[in-house]
Amino acid sequence: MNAPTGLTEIVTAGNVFFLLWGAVLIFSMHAGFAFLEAGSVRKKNIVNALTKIPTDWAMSTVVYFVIGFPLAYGIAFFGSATGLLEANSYDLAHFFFLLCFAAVIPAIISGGIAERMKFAPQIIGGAVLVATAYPFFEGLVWGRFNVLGADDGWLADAFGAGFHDYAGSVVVHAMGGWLALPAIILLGPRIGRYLNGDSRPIPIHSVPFLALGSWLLMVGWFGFNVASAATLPAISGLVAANSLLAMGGGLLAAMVISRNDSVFIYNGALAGLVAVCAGSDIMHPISSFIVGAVAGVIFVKGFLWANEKLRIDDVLGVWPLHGICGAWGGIAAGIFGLSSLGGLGGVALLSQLTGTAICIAIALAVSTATYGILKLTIGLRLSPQEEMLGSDLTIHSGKAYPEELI
Amino acid sequence: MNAPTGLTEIVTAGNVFFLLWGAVLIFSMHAGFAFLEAGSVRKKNIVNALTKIPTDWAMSTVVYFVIGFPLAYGIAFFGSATGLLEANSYDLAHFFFLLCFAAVIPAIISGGIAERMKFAPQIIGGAVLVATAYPFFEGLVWGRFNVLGADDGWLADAFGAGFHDYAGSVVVHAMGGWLALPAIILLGPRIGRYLNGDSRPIPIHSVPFLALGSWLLMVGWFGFNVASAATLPAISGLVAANSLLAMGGGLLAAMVISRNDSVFIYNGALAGLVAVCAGSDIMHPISSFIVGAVAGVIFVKGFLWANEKLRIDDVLGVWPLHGICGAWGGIAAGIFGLSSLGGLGGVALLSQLTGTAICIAIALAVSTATYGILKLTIGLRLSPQEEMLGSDLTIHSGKAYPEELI
Amino acid sequence: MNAPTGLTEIVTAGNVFFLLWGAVLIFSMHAGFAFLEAGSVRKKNIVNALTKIPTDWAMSTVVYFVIGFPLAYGIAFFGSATGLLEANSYDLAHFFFLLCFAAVIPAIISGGIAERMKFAPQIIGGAVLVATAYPFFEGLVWGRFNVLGADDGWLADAFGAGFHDYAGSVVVHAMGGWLALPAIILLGPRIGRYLNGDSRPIPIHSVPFLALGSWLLMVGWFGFNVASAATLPAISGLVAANSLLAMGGGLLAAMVISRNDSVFIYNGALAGLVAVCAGSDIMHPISSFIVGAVAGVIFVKGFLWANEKLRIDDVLGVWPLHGICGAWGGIAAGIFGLSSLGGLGGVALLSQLTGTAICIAIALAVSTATYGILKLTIGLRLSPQEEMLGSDLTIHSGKAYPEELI
Amino acid sequence: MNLASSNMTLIKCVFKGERLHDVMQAMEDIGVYGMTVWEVKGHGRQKGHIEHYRGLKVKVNLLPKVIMEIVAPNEDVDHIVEEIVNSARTGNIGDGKIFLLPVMDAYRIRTSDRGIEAI
Amino acid sequence: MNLASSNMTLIKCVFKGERLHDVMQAMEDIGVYGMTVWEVKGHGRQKGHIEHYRGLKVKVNLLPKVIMEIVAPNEDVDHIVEEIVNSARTGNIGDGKIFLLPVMDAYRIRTSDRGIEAI
Amino acid sequence: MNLASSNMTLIKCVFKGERLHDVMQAMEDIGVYGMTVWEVKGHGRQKGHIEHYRGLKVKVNLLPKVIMEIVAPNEDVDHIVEEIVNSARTGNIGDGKIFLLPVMDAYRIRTSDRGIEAI
Ligand SMILES: Nc1ncnc2c1ncn2[C@@H]1O[C@H](COP(=O)(O)OP(=O)(O)O)[C@@H](O)[C@H]1O
Ligand SMILES: Nc1ncnc2c1ncn2[C@@H]1O[C@H](COP(=O)(O)OP(=O)(O)O)[C@@H](O)[C@H]1O
Ligand SMILES: Nc1ncnc2c1ncn2[C@@H]1O[C@H](COP(=O)(O)OP(=O)(O)O)[C@@H](O)[C@H]1O
Repeated sequence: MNAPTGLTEIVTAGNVFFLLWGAVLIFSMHAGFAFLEAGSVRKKNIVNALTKIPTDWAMSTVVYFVIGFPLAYGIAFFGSATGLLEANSYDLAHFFFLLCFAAVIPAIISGGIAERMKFAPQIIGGAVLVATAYPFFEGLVWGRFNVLGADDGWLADAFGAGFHDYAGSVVVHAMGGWLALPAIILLGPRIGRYLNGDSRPIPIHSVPFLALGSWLLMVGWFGFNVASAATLPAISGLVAANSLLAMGGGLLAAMVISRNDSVFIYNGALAGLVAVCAGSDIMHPISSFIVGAVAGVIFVKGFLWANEKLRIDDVLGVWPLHGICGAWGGIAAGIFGLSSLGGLGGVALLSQLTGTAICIAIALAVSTATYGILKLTIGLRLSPQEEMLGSDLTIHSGKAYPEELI
Repeated sequence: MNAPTGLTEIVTAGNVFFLLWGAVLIFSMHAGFAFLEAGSVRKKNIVNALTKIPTDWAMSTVVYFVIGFPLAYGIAFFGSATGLLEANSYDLAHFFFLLCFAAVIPAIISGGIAERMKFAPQIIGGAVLVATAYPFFEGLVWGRFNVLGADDGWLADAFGAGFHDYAGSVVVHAMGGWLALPAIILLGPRIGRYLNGDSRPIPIHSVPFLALGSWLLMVGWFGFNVASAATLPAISGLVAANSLLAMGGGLLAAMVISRNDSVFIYNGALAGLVAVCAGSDIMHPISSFIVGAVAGVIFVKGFLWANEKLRIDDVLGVWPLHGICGAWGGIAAGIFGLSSLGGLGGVALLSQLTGTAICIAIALAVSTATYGILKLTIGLRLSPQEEMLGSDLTIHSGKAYPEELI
Repeated sequence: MNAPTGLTEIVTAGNVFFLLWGAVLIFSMHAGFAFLEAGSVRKKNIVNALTKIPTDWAMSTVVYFVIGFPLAYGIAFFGSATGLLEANSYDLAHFFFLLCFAAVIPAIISGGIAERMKFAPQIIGGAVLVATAYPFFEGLVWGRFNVLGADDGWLADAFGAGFHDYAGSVVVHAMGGWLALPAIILLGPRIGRYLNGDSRPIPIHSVPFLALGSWLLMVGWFGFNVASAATLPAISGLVAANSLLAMGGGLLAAMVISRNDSVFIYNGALAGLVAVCAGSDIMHPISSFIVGAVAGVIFVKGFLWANEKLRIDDVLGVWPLHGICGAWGGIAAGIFGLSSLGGLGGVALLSQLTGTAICIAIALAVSTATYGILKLTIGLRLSPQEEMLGSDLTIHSGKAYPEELI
Repeated sequence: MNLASSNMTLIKCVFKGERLHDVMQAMEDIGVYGMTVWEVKGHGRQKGHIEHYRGLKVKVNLLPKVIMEIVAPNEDVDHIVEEIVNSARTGNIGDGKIFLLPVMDAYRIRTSDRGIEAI
Repeated sequence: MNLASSNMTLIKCVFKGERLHDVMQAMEDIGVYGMTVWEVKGHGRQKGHIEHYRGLKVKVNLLPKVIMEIVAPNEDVDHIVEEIVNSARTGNIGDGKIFLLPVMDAYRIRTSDRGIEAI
Repeated sequence: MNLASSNMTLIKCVFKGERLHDVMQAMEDIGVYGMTVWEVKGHGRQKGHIEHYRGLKVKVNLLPKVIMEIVAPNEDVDHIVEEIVNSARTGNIGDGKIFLLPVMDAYRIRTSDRGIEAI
């Protein structure tokens, strides 16, 4: 503490500080996921919503520590604590930061399969994906497998530039959204959602909780995107401004086409943020506004299409929000990142398309296998009686507002 | 990322990090504005409260990017992204930071005109002010117009020291509060607020939401004040301690004179924070406690005077809170900042009075013009039927607690 | 602002920035305490819960500024503001940071004595403890009294290593929990809690508010632990990772032994965090997971034992949570910190046991004296009529949901 | 049991919550103090409306109303009904109804008073 | 007061909230529009359950139900009751009850209509 | 319709929520299981109070109570009323009331049982 500090020491310490600042912000996004879901389900499923998210987080901590992070980056933390101290334990800070991304996977899925899934398959499924599909693709793009993301990887060789995903539109969001889709389909819609051929929307519990969750996500997102620089000297005000403009674009576009629907307004802001992650370091803020606005429209239309036409009962709309808007973000980076469109260049649209397609393929395959096996073995779904009574009483033996007994 | 980092690089990166840390905190204050208002209105206007704030934010992002920031500082962000990279894009980070201040303007107004305004004039009015009155005065004090704030400006020549407003008691809060006043008056009181000569207080929805909003504001305020240093080497623990003491003073004073009224206790803390902004870099912590305590008293008395005697239906009390306490803060900096009173000096009371008066004059003029024209053209107010039904159903076709259908 | 910045300047500024980042996070934990309690009491005591925490905070600000901090560290802030500027006012930033710890004391107590205490003794009691017992023990461990914590202190001489408490498992949490115990006992259980020999649990108001409070605590805790480095160059990713693993361990253990009880799941995470503070800088992450898991079990069992067997009506379980798990954390640092168990060494179990025992002894003595005198003089408890009506109406003349008049 | 002996009536009124303050004032003005009130949802001639959530339409047929129940001696009923009608009326559809039900007996829990004295 | 003159009946039904949509649909199908609804808790043969909070057990004997009140002319009552029974039934314990109470008079607040015309 | 034939009574009681647990216990003790309960606000002799919000005074005249409705055979009514009075009483003003209303018929939705068997 009192040793004279050299330039290297302060840079190293600054890197750790910067990463932990970002990690704490992203951790707070998980509170956002919890409240977004708590507001979007019925009163009888709120406790479950609020419990799933931190439980998934804790499970993710364990499996990403033991399996996921070592798999993606080839760095493990066994042996004595003395061996973990180098550079202010930068690697552990980095682990924390990337765990915050990994744990987004079960949090995304949770919103799609809400109100009807058993607790065990929910927890096990999430943990399996955080140990397998996610870190594998992460390793392909950001990690030790020199395939998709690396400057000298396969895609870079093929199309002139590697797959570019600065803050995870594809690695995190598209992956999460497309992992959720098979789970939602295998689970089937909630009782009463589609009845006698009719679509019967199930009213949500609380707009204020949904708004609180959205705010936590919007605020924390700046940690998500900005700290993706990974080291302090690489920090970029451009990334922050792009996130800002995309959020605004998504919100305003969703507002206009939904005629002031409050839920869409909040979701539109999130859609813009999902889409901007990939290219936030290389696009111009005005391009980001456009990318966000398109995402806002995609979400509104996509949600209605999925839930009304396809009759996929995706409670929070996680597939359109993270899956489709995330894929759009991956592609958009290959368009608006081009220097001809005012971007910084160094991207190839074909690489973006290929990388995004590979992500979707992996997600669909691994998710179908995981939830398929769970369905055949322990089963995915609460019994109809349990579902009617609500997951709060069934799984947690307690209600959201216990005082309301009389 | 791996280039050797020199001292300049780390200072530059540190500046951007510091500003973004502050910006994220202030952004989270906007969630605070949303919940403060959601808790302070009736159930039928909660969705509108929760929607106005992020929508105003998104509109502010656009107009401050295109008009406001260029106007105040002479820096614009058009052209290619390559031109935006200097010093880790410090200018864009600074834009984000100052946008957080600018967007406080419509958030303040929103609380005063709650429960009865149409959506279009609300959005347009806020956007106009963020593009005009706010950045103009901002430019006079902090920006490129060498008039009020500069060391070699008009006021400094006249009275020995420029107008001093470290973190915006006047530039942000007084401006916002006095911009709100004409809007509130032009709009008129809510139906039933003053009936047959009686004052009939309209009970608020939820103290917990109001408290949540207040906490978000109190916490974020430390970003507001501390990061007003603008660069990392200028950071000051004194600013933080002064904010702390003023917040405590405001809270305790409001508690004592309101006899434990919980809403006043929270608002008292905010009043202290509003008042301390201007002089937080030059006052002694004990002076700040006093400044805050006076602000707490001003708010309690001012709120009752405005709402009961003047019969101005200022729902959240934004004029006393931001307008009057902000003006008090500007003046207080000219008193307690004096070195004879333990402060760091470099302020002139006459400059403070003049600067504050100019702010109020600009605010009243531009707001009266803006909302006056809106009133004459598209109209400001919901119809009585719409107001009775509530702005949630009228504007957003949805209620705060949709599940409560039966 | 424009002077060339040297290495020392940037390190100094970085230290202040780092501490203020942590302080703001811990300040936000106080919002967490407020909502944790608001969710855990009945509707008629929510306003009081939400008001006590910020009021205690304001009182703590004053007494810790005037008495506590000078007592523990020998640094006072009287005289002119000019004298406070050294090193970017690091001392004031440090004061803010440590105030955040000190103010945890009344926040802990508040949760134990909820729903039945008068306002004056609540405020006075908390202020007395923040001025006496807390800073005295703080000074023994971290401050100017070279007795328990110092490398050349009494304990270090006796057992080979001083008392090690990196982030306050004992100094803050055990102290708070054991200070609460006599207050709770002197106050007695709430009316109807134990009736005719039966234990009649009193249903809580809202799991969502309880969850919100827990999230705020969990997120802010990373400021608590990480910024305990006190200076930026001493920052440690290991501390963050240990906090993470302990939180996960506490949550999962509590989940398993409580069979998915949502309140225990959240509390288990907090129990893990309480326990990891002391040794978070010297344990291996896997040890931290174990320490956290044990704390999760201790809390679940301890809460039931205290509330059901001992019939201590500790509303939020603050004695088991902070008192017992905090003591466990102090002891655990002396076990898992040993290099033979993969830790960094430099701890002595006997020092840990002794230091923890001294903390408990001081806490019990000072609390019994303080609340004993208050009981004999102004009295601790609301009248039965007031308690039935609720502290919101009795103390604050207002309810949590005022609109619910009909 | 002889129902014809009923000398008290339960006045059950359903009206709009926004009128509650005035109805209570009207009751106070004519010296009626005892009443019990709660929030309900009603369906009648008044049309419901469509709400939108994330673009999904929900038809809302139940509108918020308030029930007020007053038990009164038979001879006061007409006057009370008249005052409620006057103070609850807005003239718009959905103003609500008043129903009269026979009450056979009443007790005051605190004193065990019975019959008319109890109310 | 001549109770025998009552020509209207208050149909008070307690049933499970999940059936509300169908009961309302059934009423619409037979042309019954006026009704008032609210949420209640009920106790009957249906067993309650144990809830846990922080490990403390709470016996919950009151289960959520809905009350629907319909005032109808006596001649329509049988038909309405039949339709409610059909649409509210799940066949499980706890399905609820219907009680019929005499109504002596009714008023429409908006128009001061009285008697059968008022409902 | 012959009202004199009513052999069931609706016991409608308004009392303080804090007594609910004991009243339910008392009912269980005498073998009364069927009941429906909800929260209401009441006005009576018991004085309301003044609340303050941001310094503005609001007179609150409605105090929280609970309604319990029990439909019982006429012969059990006296006993039930007695037990409710005993278990709900605190002796303070605002303890509440019990009203008895005639019930003409009852149905059990699950089984279509009718009359006394239905309750
Ligand atoms: N037959 C009825 N039985 C019970 N409640 C009724 C009946 N008819 C109307 N109501 C109640 O009265 C309210 C107003 O009735 P409505 O027909 O909409 O308007 P109006 O009374 O002006 O004709 C309804 O919302 C409902 O709560
Ligand atoms: N005697 C009664 N008086 C009032 N309400 C009753 C009575 N009996 C039953 N109920 C109501 O009906 C509901 C269902 O009754 P229950 O006995 O559980 O099932 P079922 O009607 O299938 O026999 C109860 O929850 C309660 O609300
Ligand atoms: N005439 C009445 N009609 C309907 N409800 C009544 C009547 N009188 C009293 N109540 C209800 O009983 C409650 C208690 O009555 P109150 O007069 O305050 O006390 P007490 O019953 O001890 O005399 C009231 O709050 C109200 O809910």
